[in-house]
Amino acid sequence: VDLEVTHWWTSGGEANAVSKLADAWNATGNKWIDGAIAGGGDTARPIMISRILGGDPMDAFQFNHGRQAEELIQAGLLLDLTDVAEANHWKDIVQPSSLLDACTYEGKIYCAPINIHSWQWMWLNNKVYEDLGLPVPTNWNEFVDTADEVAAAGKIPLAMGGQPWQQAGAFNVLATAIAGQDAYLAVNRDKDESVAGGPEFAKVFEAAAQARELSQGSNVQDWNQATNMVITGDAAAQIMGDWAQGEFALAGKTAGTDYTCLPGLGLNAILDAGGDAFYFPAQDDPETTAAQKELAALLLQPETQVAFNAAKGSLPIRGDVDMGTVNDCTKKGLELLASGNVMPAGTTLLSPDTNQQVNDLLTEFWASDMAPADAQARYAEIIASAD
Amino acid sequence: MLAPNTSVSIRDLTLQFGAVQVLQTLNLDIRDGEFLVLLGSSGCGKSTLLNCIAGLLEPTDGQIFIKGRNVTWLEPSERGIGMVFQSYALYPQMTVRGNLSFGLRNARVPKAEIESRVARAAKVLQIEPLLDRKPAALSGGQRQRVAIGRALVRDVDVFLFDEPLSNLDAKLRADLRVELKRLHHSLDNTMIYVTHDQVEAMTLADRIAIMRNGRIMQLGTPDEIYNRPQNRYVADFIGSPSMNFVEGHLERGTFHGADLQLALDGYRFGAPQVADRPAIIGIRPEHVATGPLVDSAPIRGEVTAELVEPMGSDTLVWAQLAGKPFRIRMDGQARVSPGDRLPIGIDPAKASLFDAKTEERL
Amino acid sequence: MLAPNTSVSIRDLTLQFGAVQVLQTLNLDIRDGEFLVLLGSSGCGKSTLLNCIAGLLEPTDGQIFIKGRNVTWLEPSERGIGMVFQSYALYPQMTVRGNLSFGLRNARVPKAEIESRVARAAKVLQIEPLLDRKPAALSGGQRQRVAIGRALVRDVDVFLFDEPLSNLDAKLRADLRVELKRLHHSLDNTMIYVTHDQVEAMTLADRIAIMRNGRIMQLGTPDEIYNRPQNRYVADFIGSPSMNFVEGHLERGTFHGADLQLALDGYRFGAPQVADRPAIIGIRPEHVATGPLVDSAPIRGEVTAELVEPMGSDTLVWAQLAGKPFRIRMDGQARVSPGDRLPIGIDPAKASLFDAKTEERL
Amino acid sequence: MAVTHPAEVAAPDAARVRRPSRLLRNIPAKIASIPMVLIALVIFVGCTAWTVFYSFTKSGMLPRLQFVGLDQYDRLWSTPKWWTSIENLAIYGVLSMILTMALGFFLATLLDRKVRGEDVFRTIFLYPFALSFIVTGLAWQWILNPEFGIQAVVRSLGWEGFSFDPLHSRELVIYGILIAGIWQGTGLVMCIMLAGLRGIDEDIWKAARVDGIPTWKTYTHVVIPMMRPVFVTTLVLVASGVIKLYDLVKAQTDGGPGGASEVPAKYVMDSMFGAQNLGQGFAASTMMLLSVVIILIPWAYLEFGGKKRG
Amino acid sequence: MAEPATLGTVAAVDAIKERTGGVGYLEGPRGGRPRRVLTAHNVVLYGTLLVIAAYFLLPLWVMLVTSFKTMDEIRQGNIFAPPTEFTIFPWIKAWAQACTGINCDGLSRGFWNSVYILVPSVVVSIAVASVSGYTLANWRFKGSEAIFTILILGAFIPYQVMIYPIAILLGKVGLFGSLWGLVVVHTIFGMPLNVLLFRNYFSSVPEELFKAARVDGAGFWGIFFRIMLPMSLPIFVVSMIIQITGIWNDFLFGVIYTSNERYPMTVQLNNIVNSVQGTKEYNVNMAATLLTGLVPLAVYFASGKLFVRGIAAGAVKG
Ligand SMILES: Nc1ncnc2c1ncn2[C@@H]1O[C@H](COP(=O)(O)OP(=O)(O)OP(=O)(O)O)[C@@H](O)[C@H]1O
Ligand SMILES: Nc1ncnc2c1ncn2[C@@H]1O[C@H](COP(=O)(O)OP(=O)(O)OP(=O)(O)O)[C@@H](O)[C@H]1O
Ligand SMILES: [Mg+2]
Ligand SMILES: [Mg+2]
Repeated sequence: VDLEVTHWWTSGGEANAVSKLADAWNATGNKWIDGAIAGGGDTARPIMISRILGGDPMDAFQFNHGRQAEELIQAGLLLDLTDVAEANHWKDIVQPSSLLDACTYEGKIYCAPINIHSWQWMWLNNKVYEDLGLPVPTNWNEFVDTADEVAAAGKIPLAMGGQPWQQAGAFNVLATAIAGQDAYLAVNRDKDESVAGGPEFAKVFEAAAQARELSQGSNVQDWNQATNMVITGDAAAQIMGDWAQGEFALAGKTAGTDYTCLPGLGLNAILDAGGDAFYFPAQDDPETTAAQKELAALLLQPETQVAFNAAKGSLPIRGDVDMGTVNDCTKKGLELLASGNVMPAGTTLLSPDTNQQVNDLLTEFWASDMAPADAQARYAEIIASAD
Repeated sequence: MLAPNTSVSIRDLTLQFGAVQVLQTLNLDIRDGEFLVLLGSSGCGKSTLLNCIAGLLEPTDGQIFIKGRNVTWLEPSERGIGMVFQSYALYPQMTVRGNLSFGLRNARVPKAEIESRVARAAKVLQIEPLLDRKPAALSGGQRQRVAIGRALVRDVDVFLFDEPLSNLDAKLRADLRVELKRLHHSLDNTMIYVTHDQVEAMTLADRIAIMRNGRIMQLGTPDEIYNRPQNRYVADFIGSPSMNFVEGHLERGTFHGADLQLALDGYRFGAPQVADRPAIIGIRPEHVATGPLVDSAPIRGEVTAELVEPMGSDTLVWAQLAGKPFRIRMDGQARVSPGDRLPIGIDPAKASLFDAKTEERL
Repeated sequence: MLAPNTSVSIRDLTLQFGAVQVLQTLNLDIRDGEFLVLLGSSGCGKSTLLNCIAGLLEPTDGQIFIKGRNVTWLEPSERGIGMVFQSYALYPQMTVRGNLSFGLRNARVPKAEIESRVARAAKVLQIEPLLDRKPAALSGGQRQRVAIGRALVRDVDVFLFDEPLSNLDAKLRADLRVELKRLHHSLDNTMIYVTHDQVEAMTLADRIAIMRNGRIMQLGTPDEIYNRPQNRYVADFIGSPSMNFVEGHLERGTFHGADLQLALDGYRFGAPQVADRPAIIGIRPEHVATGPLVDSAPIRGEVTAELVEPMGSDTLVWAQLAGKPFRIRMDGQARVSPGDRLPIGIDPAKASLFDAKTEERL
Repeated sequence: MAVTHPAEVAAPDAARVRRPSRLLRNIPAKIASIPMVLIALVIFVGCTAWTVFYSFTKSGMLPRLQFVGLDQYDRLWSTPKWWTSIENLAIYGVLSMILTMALGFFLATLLDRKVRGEDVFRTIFLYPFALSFIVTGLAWQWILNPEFGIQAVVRSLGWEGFSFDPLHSRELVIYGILIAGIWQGTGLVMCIMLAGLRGIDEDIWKAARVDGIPTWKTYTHVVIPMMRPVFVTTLVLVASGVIKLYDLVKAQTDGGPGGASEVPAKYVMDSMFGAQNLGQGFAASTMMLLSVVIILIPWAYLEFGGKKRG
Repeated sequence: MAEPATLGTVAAVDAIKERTGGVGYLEGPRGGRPRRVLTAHNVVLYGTLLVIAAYFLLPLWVMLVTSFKTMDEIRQGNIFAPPTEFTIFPWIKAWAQACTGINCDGLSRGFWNSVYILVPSVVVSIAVASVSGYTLANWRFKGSEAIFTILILGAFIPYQVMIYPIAILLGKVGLFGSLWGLVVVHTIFGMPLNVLLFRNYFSSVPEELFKAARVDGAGFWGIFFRIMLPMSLPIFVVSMIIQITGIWNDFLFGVIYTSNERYPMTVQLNNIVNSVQGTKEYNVNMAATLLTGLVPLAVYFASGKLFVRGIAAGAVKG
């Protein structure tokens, strides 16, 4: 059966990962019709939603894990995967279980989680520091201390793409690392504006202002262009999720020797377990429905998980697979995962609407000379009105 | 019931564009085979009336009959009319032949029949050599002939012309006028012809209807219209240069006014008895006798020439009578200079008399 | 050297548009204060000549003098001319006052001076109440007056008119014609006036230049043009209905042709001696004597009326002579019916004789 | 005034025919206008009404009938991004209207001066119109890129201090977009203006020359005022493009840097699809529509409603 | 004919002719004013034109030269300089090899999809718009002016506003996702401008022509097809150019209202340009962009003259 799958994974590492899924699906005698839309979720989402609304949905689509699909579920537009989940014991194998919770609505399961992504990483180019005769920083503070020398050598200390989600993401990473997990959850989960406006977050905003200084001069848009600056040594570091590792891998770099990764910026080693999931719009054709369920099951198979996550640089959603020859950074991630140093990701906690507002604020903050205090005040306001 | 020999009858025709009343309960009967000219100044509703007859405009009220059939709500093509427009309105992308046969093809007339009719029309109009040209390759006169031909082939009862000659130059206009007249003689169709050119109206018409503000002011033969205008408007409108008017009043059969005393013995009154009243007398410039003829005129006077316009065949003299301009038309050979005193003579039999208030003919 | 009283002189003016020779080594001298009309059929180069005089077109060759100054290379505004266009060419968004004063303001004439000139022109043209209106709110005649005013305020030596009246309706045209003539009398400026309307030409002109294919066919007073046309083209062009031509040949002072023998005793030959040759005689429709006057005509004949066009003041009779149409213009009161035999008379003194080959007057 | 009747005017009882039903006349014309009427009423009016209606609801990813009154509007007008958007639209709109019209008219007058190679120049000015905004945005992003583009080239020629980097400056970014917008849109304006200029009566030019008016003054005092309808047409055309400005921004800056080049249409898109807050997007688009309607209705009435035949 | 031109001249001229040996000229300038090519006026005029032409050509030039450069040269080089190592590899890659997701067949797939979408969309949208314009110009009915006003206002409605409701409507009538659904969408959004053009054009056709055809018995369609259509080539050209470029360049509707296997070329272009794999391959992007723009550009270059004429006929009057 031909299944059309829409996603926005079009960077080198991502496309490589998708092809693993496609290969696996094609190997079952079905056909994967790739519906990649470049340009990120904002370009792809209207297409997905309007096609579902118009009654000509694709067979499966990728969404960020979280509350994005809630309304589609409410409207009965998505396929109920509960039977697949039960048959394949998803409850037992998916780890952390919060991932499956995010797929669950009123007791039924509507999505197949595919990977775990964590934002909480900073990537550093070892060679830049070696050339300057400096030790590679092991946490944010050291990084900031050495930044002047890096800048003096004509390198950009911190690479940063121009898109709002990158800037907001980096901020959240700083928040967890500097203000700590509790404060982070108080703000993002409990929507406590007093914390958002409080002294811990004031420090976060100060740090963000510093990061803003350090990222002056990186005139790139896409995250992977920023990553590429680190890979080529034009920049020393980047705060970016683990998907950046796919780019390093594709460029033939080795973790530990060529680049260093610092989970939780080396201050507060923790992962936020967000990730991607596949949703399956409800279809009339029973044959298609059966195939959709087959695909859902396939996505969680250990072999698929290994192949996909190795290519994408993300972590598998089941603890029972052996990633085999994983590199340094993946190992660090797996360890954190195993030790339960996990917290829910911001996208799963906040509504897209609030996320958008936060993104708007932070991108403005990042590109202007807005005072940290002003930004914090507006941030607290957004949190206060979040739903 | 309609009179048996009427071709087109119009009953109480009224037409409004929004608030503007363009035609006002108009009645008109046109005889079979008659050449009727609708004459009037610009905007008086001539084209509107013609378009109503053609079915191109829907009247607000009233009825239209053609050959005894009530056609008020029929399509233009079902009325048995053909129409010729000022701008020719030829279909630019079709050849002359295509233009002529378009209506017939629409009516699904058999091929052979179309051909013979086109050939006949082309012969009558002498446009046979042009049949395969496009309108762009024709002169104005040729175009207008094709436009007439388009009505001709359709074998219609009534021809409608909307100022067909006014886009042509003077010479061509004169020629085509004569041809039209010949055509009418040979076809014997009813023709309704709109123009604002008096010469065309006078030369072509069996009868002329003078229109003003959506009403018919007078309907009559050219001779009647010219010599016995029913009201001052018609009198003024017809004739170039226009009629001279002298204001005054009637007193027991004599007209008194501005240096002029006119015993109206020779004048045929429209109404049997005319009471004394303010009146206007009108006299055409060419009816003012000059030179040797003055002596035989019943009334004589003298004016001073102010301006002389030699027009080749005639000479027009502008003079003054009681402070109002007074025009005299003289022979082309006449030699008059501005400032000359001119003896003139007036024959009441050739004058028109109007009531000063109603402006109707007395 | 130019003759002292010439206002505009044109020397060997030639103008080509690409391969088309529009003006062909044209020479013309216009006297001071003269009203010269350029008359000719469409496309003969009248507007082109006028535009050359105005400086709006550059001639290919030749010279133009205005008031003795060589203006061939001068800008239009420096030539001391004013021009009035057929389409009025008023500046639509300016008031009448703005239109009149625009050129003056541009030339930095003092305010007070502008006002007095505008006021004077407005008075002459009787457009004072219109000064604050925009052209869109004026009738055609009023617009044309404003266009004239625009030339008037600029106090120019020469007025150029390019068919100024042809967008107006017949009545208005007649009125404005008279006004133009009055204006010329009172201003005494040189006026060059392009038209293809004979009536305008005859009534307005001091002299008329008849043009054809970029050449001047005859230059003369209206009377000369009408009564002594220099060649057949002019004879045919002037007069409506046009002159009757009868082909034949001259034999010892007598014209023989088509049922007609004309001893040319009364005819004033243009050239002193005329050899026998094929010739054409031309006689104007109104010079054909009918009715009681036939008896006193030197030559008599008879024709059959074919078509009668009553035109109010005259009646036009179409007859045939030797198979060619022959037009006779009769009195408006004449009653002739098609088919009637008409005795006619011809006076050689009023006829024109042309060489059949060169078509020049003999 | 008595209307004269010929003697044989018939009795008024001659068969009268009643007016047939208006609905049944010109059936083919009525059938043929069905698509147009449907599009106008169902799509343009219907969809707009639908949008306005849902702007009073709390619709998220999907339309949802949960009314919240004017909440969406309150939120809209208290969002800094919206303010930035309309500010940008105002700057871009006013400038692009003025500049495209001015440049378009200027080019048209140059071409109207009977230049040699008019065809070539006209094609050069017009071709950008054939390219989509996406292409336009990308091309200009590339040219304005400080590392490869104009700035780099000028610096490499020796002017080290030269700085021209509008796309990365919050203050200048909208002007960077403007450069691209003008590049794309001027050609069409020029074409229309040229057509308008060619439509002006030759005699007006002649009259002005005879009056001794210099060419430039003839343009400013006579020709431009005469071209009012042409200017109106182009203005409408340009304005309708300005309101919809989205693709260009998306391709050139994606609203950056830091949201400094946001525009209303993008705000609508972001709200509807990024934030999955349809209600907010609908409120924003309703505001856009409202402003258009306020500007346009009187104009449309004057231009099209008043007179009968175009 | 004896020199008629001399008939009117005054004797003085003859005197001059005698004196000057047959040439009747007086002193002073004669004939047309001499023309110099390099006047200040011309320098300014052509100078300005050339400078502005440079501004307009700059992006095209940059795209062209970049698309023929290697990435190395782009990185070090001047974007305005012509390529030193000329390569057509970027074009090949853009056309046949560039990847989106896992499909690596470049633009080639999208090209035929675009053609497949373009033809019916252009035909249908112009057919509907021309008939509508014709109705509005010649067969007015009650409320037709109001409909027209609505259509014109429709030109101002941002597309985004209608994406949802149209998707729902198309879903309801079962056209969503089909080619015909997309055709309907293009027809809708092409309406305002094209109807305006057609209405203005048909209004300028003399009304008498229309009347003559009615007298000749032609009906609504007869007049349209046999009288109006053959006369309206210029406006059809304009409308076609506008629709071809609009539909060809469309991204949003193409991607929303069709499904994967019918994605037009612009979607592929967007994918190629926005899928950054490693560094941005500017040369491939430029080649892809130019390839995508080729069709509308060709249309413009081929019919520019007709376009201007048509614009004059359809757009200028209000
Ligand atoms: N469609 C219309 N809407 C409103 N008024 C109209 C319309 N058509 C004509 N009129 C008005 O009706 C009157 C009569 O017009 P009509 O065209 O019949 O005049 P006309 O006598 O043919 O004039 P002309 O000699 O200029 O052709 C005019 O005053 C005109 O303004
Ligand atoms: N710009 C031009 N290029 C080529 N030929 C031209 C141009 N202008 C005029 N002509 C030609 O020159 C001839 C004379 O034109 P002109 O306008 O002077 O005629 P006219 O006598 O004024 O005619 P009308 O009475 O129609 O105004 C015509 O045959 C015309 O075709
Ligand atoms: Mg009329
Ligand atoms: Mg002329």
